[in-house]
Amino acid sequence: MRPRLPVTLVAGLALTALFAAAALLSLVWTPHAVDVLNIAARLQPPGGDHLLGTDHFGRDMLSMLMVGARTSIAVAIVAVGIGMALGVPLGLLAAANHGGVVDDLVMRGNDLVFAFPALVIAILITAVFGPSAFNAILAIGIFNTPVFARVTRGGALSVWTQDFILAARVSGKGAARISLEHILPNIASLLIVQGTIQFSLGILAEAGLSYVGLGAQPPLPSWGRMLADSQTMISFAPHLAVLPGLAIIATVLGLNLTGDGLRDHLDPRLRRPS
Amino acid sequence: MLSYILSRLVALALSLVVASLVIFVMIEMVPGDPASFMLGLNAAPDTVAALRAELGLGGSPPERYLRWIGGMLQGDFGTSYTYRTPVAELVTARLAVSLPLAVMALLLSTLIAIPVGLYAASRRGGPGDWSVMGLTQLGIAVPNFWFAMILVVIFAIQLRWFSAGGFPGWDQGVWPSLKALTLPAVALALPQASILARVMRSSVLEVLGQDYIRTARAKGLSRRRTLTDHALRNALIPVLTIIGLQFSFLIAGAIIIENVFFLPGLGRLVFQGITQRDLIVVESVVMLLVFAVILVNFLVDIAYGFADPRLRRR
Amino acid sequence: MTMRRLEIDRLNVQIGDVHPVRDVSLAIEPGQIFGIAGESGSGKSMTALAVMGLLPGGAARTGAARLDGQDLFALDEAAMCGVRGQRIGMIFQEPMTALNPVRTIGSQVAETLIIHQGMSRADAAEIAATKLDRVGLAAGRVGLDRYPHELSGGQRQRVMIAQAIALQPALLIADEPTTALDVTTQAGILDLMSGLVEEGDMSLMLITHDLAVLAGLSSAIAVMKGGWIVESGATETLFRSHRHAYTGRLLAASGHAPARPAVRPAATPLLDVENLHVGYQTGRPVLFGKGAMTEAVRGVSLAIGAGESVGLVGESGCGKSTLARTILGLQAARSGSIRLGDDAVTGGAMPARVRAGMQIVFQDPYGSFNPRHRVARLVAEPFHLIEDAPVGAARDKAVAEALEAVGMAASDAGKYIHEFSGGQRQRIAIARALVIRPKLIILDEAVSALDVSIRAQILDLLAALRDSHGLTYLFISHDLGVVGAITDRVMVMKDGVIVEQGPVADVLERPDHPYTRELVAARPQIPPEWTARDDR
Amino acid sequence: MTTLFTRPAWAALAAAAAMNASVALAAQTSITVGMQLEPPNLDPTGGAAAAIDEVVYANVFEGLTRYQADGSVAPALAKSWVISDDGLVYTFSLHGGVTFHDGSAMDAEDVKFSLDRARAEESTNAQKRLFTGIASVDVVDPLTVKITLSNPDGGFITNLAWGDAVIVAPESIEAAKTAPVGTGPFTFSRWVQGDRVELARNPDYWGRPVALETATFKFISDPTAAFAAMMAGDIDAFPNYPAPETLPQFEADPRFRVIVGSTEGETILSTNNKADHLSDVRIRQAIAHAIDRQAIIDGAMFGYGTPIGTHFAPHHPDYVDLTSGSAHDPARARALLKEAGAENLTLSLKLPPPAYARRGGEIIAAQLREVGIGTEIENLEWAQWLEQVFRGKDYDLTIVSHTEPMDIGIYANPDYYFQYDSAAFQGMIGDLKLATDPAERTRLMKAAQRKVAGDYVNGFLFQLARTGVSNAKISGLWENAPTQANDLTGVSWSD
Repeated sequence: MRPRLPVTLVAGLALTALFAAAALLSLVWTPHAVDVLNIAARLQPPGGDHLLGTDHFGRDMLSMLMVGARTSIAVAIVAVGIGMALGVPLGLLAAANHGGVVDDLVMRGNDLVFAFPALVIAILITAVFGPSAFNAILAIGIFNTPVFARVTRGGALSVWTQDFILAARVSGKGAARISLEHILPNIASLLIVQGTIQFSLGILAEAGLSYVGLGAQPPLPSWGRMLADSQTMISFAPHLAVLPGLAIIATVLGLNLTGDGLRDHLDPRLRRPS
Repeated sequence: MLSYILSRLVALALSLVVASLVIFVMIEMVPGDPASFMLGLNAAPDTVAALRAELGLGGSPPERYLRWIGGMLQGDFGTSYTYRTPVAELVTARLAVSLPLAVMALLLSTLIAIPVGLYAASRRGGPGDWSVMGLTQLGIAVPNFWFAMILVVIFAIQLRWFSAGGFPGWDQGVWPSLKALTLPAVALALPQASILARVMRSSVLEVLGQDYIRTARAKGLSRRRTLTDHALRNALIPVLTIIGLQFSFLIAGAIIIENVFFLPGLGRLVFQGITQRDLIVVESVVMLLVFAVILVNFLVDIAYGFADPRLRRR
Repeated sequence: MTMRRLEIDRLNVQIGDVHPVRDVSLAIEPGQIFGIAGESGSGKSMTALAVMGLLPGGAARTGAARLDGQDLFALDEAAMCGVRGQRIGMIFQEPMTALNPVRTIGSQVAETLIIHQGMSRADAAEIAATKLDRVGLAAGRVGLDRYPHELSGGQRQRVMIAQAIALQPALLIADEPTTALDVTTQAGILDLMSGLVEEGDMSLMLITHDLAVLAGLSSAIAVMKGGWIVESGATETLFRSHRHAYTGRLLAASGHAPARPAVRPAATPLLDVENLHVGYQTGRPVLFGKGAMTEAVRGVSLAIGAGESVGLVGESGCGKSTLARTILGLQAARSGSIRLGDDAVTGGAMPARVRAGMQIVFQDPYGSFNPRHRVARLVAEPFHLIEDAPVGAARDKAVAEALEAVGMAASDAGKYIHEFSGGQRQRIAIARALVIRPKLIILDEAVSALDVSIRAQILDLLAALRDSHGLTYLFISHDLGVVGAITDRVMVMKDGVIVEQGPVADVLERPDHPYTRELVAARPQIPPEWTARDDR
Repeated sequence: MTTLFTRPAWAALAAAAAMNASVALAAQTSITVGMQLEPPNLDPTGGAAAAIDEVVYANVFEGLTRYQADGSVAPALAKSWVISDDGLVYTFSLHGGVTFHDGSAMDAEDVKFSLDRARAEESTNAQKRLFTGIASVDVVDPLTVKITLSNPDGGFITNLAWGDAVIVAPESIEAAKTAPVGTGPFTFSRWVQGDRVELARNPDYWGRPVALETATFKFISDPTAAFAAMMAGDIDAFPNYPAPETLPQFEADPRFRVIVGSTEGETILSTNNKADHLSDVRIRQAIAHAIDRQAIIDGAMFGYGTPIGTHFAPHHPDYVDLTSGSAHDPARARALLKEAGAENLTLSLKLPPPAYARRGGEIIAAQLREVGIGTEIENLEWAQWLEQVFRGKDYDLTIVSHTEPMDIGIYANPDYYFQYDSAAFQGMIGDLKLATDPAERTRLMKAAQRKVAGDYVNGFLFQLARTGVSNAKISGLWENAPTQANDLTGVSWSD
């Protein structure tokens, strides 16, 4: 008897799926082209030919939002991927070396990265390498790394104390092999939950960076830049600033609900017969 | 405890050295010359060279690094290229905005979050809990710059209760200054309060599941009394960590909010410093911020010792 | 008709579709010690929590519980708060977590007085001191300002008792109060509680899984199973007659000892440990530095012959687990030597061939398997140690054989571990240990977490396997009785040193070392004559 | 949104409050002026930033001559001057009784000091070229200065009107970066760095006293914040208002006045004439025909701006309208590209921060895409732009507004970042420098305009408009921007 899926999980997955689908669809089809400007048709309110209106260059808002979803999701996913790819091995390493010098170094390194003001460093990175989606990914990815390292280490440490790890050691398995075979599968749900949360934070971070002009560069639409470009027009064309804002909120909300729901659903403590 | 503090201090010093190296290398990599930025389009090369000399931009990187560190150790953070005033003065002036803003935002978020989190936990699964959880999810999802924008439209442009931004300065009176910081503090506090309320809730729930809560109930304490006398203090320990982290975030992380409200804060100083290549300011301020965070974490660690007697002896 | 102290009348508890307590009725007289016995899940704790009105959220109760004639179920929450702590005290199993870690023990004992009597802090502290003194925590030795983490488990349980009896309640409910404690500590706590009952007019409801604890203490017992009371009555009568088959099985299982093969003396020892010292680091090391070292094993020498079954007994923290890990080569020794057959056990990167000579079975049937792997993979894990390990069908066959040897079905190989009960898991753990045919199997508290009836079955299985597979056991346990049931020879360990060793009968019946004597004496036992007529 | 007070009720309340205030004060005598950029320092002789002049020019510091609102140059500290017949010697008579804000007198020594300092070897004056023609500065008597040039220069009087040529005192110049001391009608009172500069009326001003008691320059870089501050009434005037898209709202609101004027800013699609492909005039011409100027003015500037066809300000009498030579003609553009064999062209488009560049860049990218030219947009901060584009010349296209007045001469410098190297053009500018006859100058200037347009050196987009917003009750603000300044000397509140 599988527990019922939590309501939050269903709601979160539905929201997330909606935006993911829009992003995927935008790869092959959008209602209007987003790289053709039509100044004459600018600032149209929602309704009519353009379902969600047009922006200050006369581009279709719905199409822009769809492609923007793609940008945001792609940036966030890759950034989370970088954070995981670097953080998880570091965390496993630290846990396998618990109390040792490597553990200490990894944790101190973690604290150090945490100590840096993230936005300032992101701005510095773009000052060094120029603003681009890639550098936004890099900046977000760097600050994701210690998060995953910490979560991985924490989860791994508690798995390391389990008897089945001792059994594996008795079977002559080394730390690397145990980490891959026993630790990783058992912290996977933890990582999925954290990944979802970092994903949503990544969307927010991308929006923030684009908002200050450091994320994806034009003509690639991005929610944060749409917001920044249109906020002076909020009083006479509110849809321009409100819609991307709502898109960001809905996506982040969807991911957070998914993360929370997954946590409840996957929590190993709920699994154990008592 | 003393040896523990000492060992943490050594680690702290090492972290600072590593951090200073990282910052220095990053700043070295930033392209763009402050002198040519300052002189603009039609400047002659010899004018730029003259200004470079005046700014003291010469010397090999290791030389400059040592000069920078040496200066900082003596409290000399250098002189801003653009403003031509000591960085220390600039930072002090900016902190007069950023620090109160951070404190206000933190107070606001803590004052909202702790009771709300406690309330949600005590109504676990009920409609009160559901609405708190829903609202906090929303609070986390709202980008704070967007929220700030909405606040400005409503409270500054429509209602005109607050000015749209700016900071009069403390010498113009405490009340106008606090008023100027209100909207930014609210914008900053919303997501923080949401996060904190959720941490508080789950922390309280975690504690409520502990055996000693059952013990307290078996002793005849009412639900409310159990919550206040036994759950609260234990539940506040993880909340304390988050508050510590948030504080350091609020001091530096307010760049965007400071821009929206054109506040002369530390975040905007750094941002300006980067765009105007006032790198000495960036370098020193980032170092200060890192130092502050490391120090706050260190203090939170020590504070743990007071909140949790189990950690007092190591 | 005399007033009953507590009368439970047709108590039913329901949580969703589950009925943890069904139609439970019982009566406790003033000054009586009343035992409730049962295995895990029998509903005994739920019965107590229902009386206290502390059932988990979502639970519903029907029936009645009358304390000195007053129906507790009719009281509202505020009135119940006045009953709890004042007229009914309660203590729990886990003293490590049952006290608030951030408050001093003095304040926690005083709290009972403050909330019920409105006493001032100073007065309450004074009375708290006398209560703590009464439970054996004299202010001179353990100050009121100490925190729980500074106390041992037994001391904490005494604090729990002190706060439960601070207001001289009419009824004390003790839910497995000694299960988490060492046997010598347990004796002290049991003594303390019976003393408290004798002193005042207090009744004690003592809930335990261990019938032996009740034998020497309670005047009446109710045996629970699956939420029902299956049998109840005066203690001795119940032990002697046990009309209900379940009670009989419980009694038989708790004293169960499998048939032991004759000891085959071995010419050379299989395992030879000499003057072993093992230490571990305590305290966080300063960056790149070293923390303090604690010696867990201090000069242990022992030898186990091939085919022997040797017990290692000691209370928690005596170093027995560290010793086991060191023997397995999981932890490096500081000095001394370990030889398994002709090979030296060095710890660290020792040859797989040497490791293949030993396997281990752990205590916790839930934590000893990776929940993400299927049984086949779990059981086959030790093949990692063997160079030419069977693969494919041959490996499946080996796994199937091992599973069948421990009484499981070969088809179980395809299942995940959460599909099995605790006893079944312990069988799978043994299959895993068996699959590469090691010379030595270390059983580290291998049956301690099991209910008595399951425990008996596993002990039988271990005995049978020793016979059929020619195994050598090092059986580690805190429980002298269990060790006595399965081993030929027993070693007693205390503070990192083996203080006594010898044949089981000698050590159990004629202990030499004072510590062993204390251990033997502290062990709760059912008087042999009560169960003498048992023919099973 | 529901509130206790409806919007009109609040407006009424605010109006009542304002009336009370006006009753009490008669007429308001303080002004808060918004500026987008904060000056790095307040010494106009030691920095290039336009923001410095926008605060201090004509308010705190004065030169011998000065620009007026209509762009003409008038006497300032110099009462009058005489030019020798050979055009080499200028003799200035100074106003008497002029004092610096620190109380010291302004005399010929100060003039000599200021000009010698600006042209010295180690000078960090950003417009040093203004002074390179000076051979010597001599003090005749305390109120007379004689300046000798090495060559005749028709623009010398105008040069002296620049903010970089203001008269400063040797005693106070060292501190001028943070505490400027000049001769102007306002004295510096304080600078809250990052927020504002405050000025106060100079009671001892030598000239016509100003109406304002105090003036505050507030720095708001974010266009949205600028809009909000204006709307909320935090700012009284924003002469260089950065969000033209919101101007219709201000126009519709009787509380505000919108001021639209011209600037000296030729906004151009600067082209690297030495880059691959772009050295081919056909490709440059194709780009010119690909561009729809009106779409850019509408899309990027919301209609504010005048199309230009060459590098010259349309309000200048010698301006020639050459826009038809580079009219929007995508077919022609495609044909030219085909002819040049460059049909799959991808060019870098590096954009500095201003909205005209960022928005204009997006529009130009779309227009170029239409004729088959791909672009890679890169948004740069000014510092990066200076490094990469202006000095490094590592770019294909960029958009920038050249705000110096009469600066067509930059095309004569082959090392300038366009890298336009035409001997014919260089000859014209050489002649122009020496020419003093107005008709000859006009002819040369027109020829120069035609030359850069005909060579399609850059894409000529539009003359940047100066869009400002102020409280409707304020009068006397400059409409146009002949130089970058916020001259407050004539500003007053009505009623």
